[in-house]
Amino acid sequence: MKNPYFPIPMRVKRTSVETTDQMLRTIELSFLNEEDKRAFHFIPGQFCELSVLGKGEAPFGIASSPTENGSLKFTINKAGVVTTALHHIEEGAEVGLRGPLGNGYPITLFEGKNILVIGGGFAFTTLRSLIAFFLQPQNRNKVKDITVIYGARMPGLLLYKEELKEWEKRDDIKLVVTVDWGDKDWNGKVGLVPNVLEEVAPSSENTYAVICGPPIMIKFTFPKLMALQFPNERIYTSLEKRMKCGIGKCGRCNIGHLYVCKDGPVFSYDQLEKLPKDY
Amino acid sequence: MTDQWEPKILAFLCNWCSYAGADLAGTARIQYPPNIRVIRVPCSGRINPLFILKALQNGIDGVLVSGCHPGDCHYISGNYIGRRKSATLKRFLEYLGIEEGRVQFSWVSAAEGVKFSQVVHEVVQDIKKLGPAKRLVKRSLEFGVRSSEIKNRDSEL
Amino acid sequence: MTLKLDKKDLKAFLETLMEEYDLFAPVKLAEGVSIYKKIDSPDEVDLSTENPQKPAKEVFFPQSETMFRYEKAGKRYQMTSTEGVERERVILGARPCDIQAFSLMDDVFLGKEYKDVYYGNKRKATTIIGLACPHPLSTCFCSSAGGGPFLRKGSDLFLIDLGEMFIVELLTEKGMAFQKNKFFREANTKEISLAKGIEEKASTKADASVPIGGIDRRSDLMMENPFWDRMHEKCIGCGVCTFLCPTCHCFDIVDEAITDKGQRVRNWDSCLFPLYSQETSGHNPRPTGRERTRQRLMHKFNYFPKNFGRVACVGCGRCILYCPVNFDIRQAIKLTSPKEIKKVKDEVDLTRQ
Amino acid sequence: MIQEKIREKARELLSNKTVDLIIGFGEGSLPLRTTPRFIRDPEKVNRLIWNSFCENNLATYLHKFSKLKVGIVVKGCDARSITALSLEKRFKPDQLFLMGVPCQRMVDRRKVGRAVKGEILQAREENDLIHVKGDGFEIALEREDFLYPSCQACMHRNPIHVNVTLGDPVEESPLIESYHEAKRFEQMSPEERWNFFERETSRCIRCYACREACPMCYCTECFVDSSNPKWIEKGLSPSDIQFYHIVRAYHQTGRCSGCGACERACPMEIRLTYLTQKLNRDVKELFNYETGIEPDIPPPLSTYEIEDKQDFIK
Repeated sequence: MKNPYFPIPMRVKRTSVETTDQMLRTIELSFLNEEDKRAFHFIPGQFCELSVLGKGEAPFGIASSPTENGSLKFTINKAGVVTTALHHIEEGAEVGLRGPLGNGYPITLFEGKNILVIGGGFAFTTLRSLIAFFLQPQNRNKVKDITVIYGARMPGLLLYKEELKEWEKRDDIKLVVTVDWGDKDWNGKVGLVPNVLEEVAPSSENTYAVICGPPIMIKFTFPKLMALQFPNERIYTSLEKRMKCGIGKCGRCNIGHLYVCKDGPVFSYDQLEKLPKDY
Repeated sequence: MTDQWEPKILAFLCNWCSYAGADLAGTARIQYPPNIRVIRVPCSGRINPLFILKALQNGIDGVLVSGCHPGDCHYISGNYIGRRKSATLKRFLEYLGIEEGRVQFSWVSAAEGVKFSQVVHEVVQDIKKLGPAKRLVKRSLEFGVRSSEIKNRDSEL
Repeated sequence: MTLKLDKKDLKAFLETLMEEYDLFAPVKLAEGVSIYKKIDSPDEVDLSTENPQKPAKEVFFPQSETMFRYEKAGKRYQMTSTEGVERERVILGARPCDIQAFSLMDDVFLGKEYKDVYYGNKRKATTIIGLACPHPLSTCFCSSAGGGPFLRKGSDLFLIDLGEMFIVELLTEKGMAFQKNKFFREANTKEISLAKGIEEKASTKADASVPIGGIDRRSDLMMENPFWDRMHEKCIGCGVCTFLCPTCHCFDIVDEAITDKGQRVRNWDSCLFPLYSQETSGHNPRPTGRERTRQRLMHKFNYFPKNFGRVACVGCGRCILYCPVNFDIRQAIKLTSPKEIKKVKDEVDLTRQ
Repeated sequence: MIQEKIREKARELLSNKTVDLIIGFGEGSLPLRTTPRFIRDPEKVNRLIWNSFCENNLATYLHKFSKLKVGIVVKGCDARSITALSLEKRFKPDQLFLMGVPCQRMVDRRKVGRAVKGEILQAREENDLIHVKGDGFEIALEREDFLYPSCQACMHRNPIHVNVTLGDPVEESPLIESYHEAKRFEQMSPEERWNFFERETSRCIRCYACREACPMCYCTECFVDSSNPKWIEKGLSPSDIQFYHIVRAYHQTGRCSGCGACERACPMEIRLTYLTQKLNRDVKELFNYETGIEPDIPPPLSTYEIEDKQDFIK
């Protein structure tokens, strides 16, 4: 029997601060064992449990795309004990990893369809994985139009700024970046995500929407999607809950009879409608 | 074994009096045993009983809390408040069975380098008599091993 | 196969057992308080006590269990898993309710996708010697929960106390391995019929009237019911019912470390503790006792049946006996009848401000 | 009869909207037990009862209903807890209506259970007798032989600082010496005391029933739950368990009314009141303070006297 609680060793290859408030840091991990690397297959939307031994373990969505071979990226918000330790970790240090866990985005369902990606704040991590996956040349024709609406409170709080610039230059993706409050150097859009969505008004025809962000954004964006006539079963979101084991045993992340770690974290609104509002 | 054993003692010294007193002992070259490790705190009233318990749990052999003399507190009444906590905590720990003398208290002013040295001498002597701390001490990492398999939890210590 | 074991031979039997196995059995810790514990000397074993406070699940799923140890060596960590079980084990004297609970725990820990090795290894290495329950208490409702005081399912061997001796039934292959045990002798028909009589009497005593059947469907519509506004009121949010429940299996994983050495440990956790679902951001999806009580009961009677086809309650009655405020799970179950729910709802509506 | 008076008062308070909620005792589901009852409807006050099994300290529920105006049935000890909580500014003025009941001392259900062979299926209280009935036995026990030790030593059975007293005052006549347990333990050697503490706490399952049953344990984050700093681990290491019990008790210094709710709540029957009793005794001796008696004197550890004893300080 394989021990699902036993982490594999990873090396911290690179770490970089993402945002001006220093609260978000991306760490890039490489496999220390070749066999672990070969056995590791994931799809966008899945997550891993990262261990800093002595501090504990916490779940993080994988921010890199499966197409970016060789290493994994995680963007970490400094909040508690483990995340603080991950913020202070040095390049070259060893961390533990368990995963990939969870279901991930329904990539096969998206094939042949348009996708609309709506992200807010630091919830953009697994969305970045999804976008990067489909922007990969061999995957690009799997889906039709890719529309991305990404918002943050301030320009400094946007993730993956360099990458956003590159995406902006491409013509096979429509990227709308918005901030709640601009600054003197900001010449992009200013406005809340739900309003920008209304403005952009992508067609819901043959389109799947993937939305990820703070609860307040989701709350106000959802009615706009309804207005654009997205049916519930074509809206997907990724949920967060306190997790420990990541494999549906320890109990705490359930919503009704489903476990966010094992049956999620990605759920369609259709599914969520039928579940208790226990999140 | 006991010949070589030297107690480790943690001293919480208030910034304004006892720490300065210890400093004075140092600059005046008044000798005292090297068994104490000092943690400087703003005031003896700042001592949370959790600090003392945590030190004992981590295997410290004795704790000394030292602050300003009554009436000298930099914060007017911090040492008075601390005194009440100390009195009740000391009695309570002894009642539980922690040996008398493991946790000690003193007033040492910034001018009392000699007294500081004396206090440390006395505390070290007392604790040497008591021997290494056993009660409440957490054994390094063999703890909590499959609770149901621990043969006799009492004999752990 | 029906054998017997004289009680005067019990000690010697246990001694031989302990040569081959790690033995776990009820041990009295204080007047009226006992737990299942690893036995060092046969004298510790106390089969005369009531069902121990702490259920036998602890043999497979200890309250606090090291998962692996680690030590820092240069830049790398040396990690050693503690999943292995060194010796075969025997649980002696587990009651049918606790044994029934093992099969529910199997559903969770040995499920399809992920297998919990810590639980699984111990489970596999264990022979279960069940003990019949001749005097079910008034709080016992195993017969309502698909079990019974003499339920043999799950036991490898099964003991029935006849006073001077135990009737020993060998039920499985693991049990048959004891066939040639020198302390077991053939039971005569008189003894067998005596045991039968005790069984019949006991079976009538365990409460079979608690309406558990169909509760998963009944409770389907209860999520947002004001029922919970009332249900949680008296619950003080301690962990007694969940820790002493033979089917509750939630746990927390933490690291314990001193400088460069440490271990990852899992400890029992309870859905009734606020911290259980509290997220780092401060957001708690189950912010009050209302949601937490609901989680406890719905997990047992709705979510678990949805996932595994049966309720996660074996009717041992521990949560009723030991609750500091007399929260009675039987009453909660009875209140799930549509008529009762309506009554509660009306009452809540009437007094809601 | 007290029970009638409680119901009457509860009906009145709910009818004239003095309170939104009445917290009292109701019929338990087991013999020798009652259960906390929450009444909002004046028509339902008949669910309230009063007998010698009303062992819970209902004050612990006040934190749960902090937004409501609450009428609460209190014994002497419960009332003292509430006074202590008021000193800590837990309630708004006039938020509470205390229905004090002079206490006849509560009966230790476990002790009764152990006095008979077999399970008690029915119990009934009549004057000074408790009639218990089970499979094959039926006997009457003297109530006075089965009281909780904390009740035997109680000096404040008449609730004070209450809005109304229901029933006649009782004579404050402890059956045993105050602080009897603390005094007994003080006579032992440190080894004996430590061994006792170690043995008792070794049974702890860390369910925190002692904490939750206590009205004074209302910290938003208990030190046990703090992850940063992490004071103790949550496993079963004896040292961690001892640490927990020391701090849980010590945090009650000058705040404990000695009601014994912690000990009653413990499913593993760990002796806990001998700890708080010592703290109460010390607070009385050192600072001449008793919890919940004076509504205006601050708790002893939040204040000081210049003349406080300091012979223990070098």
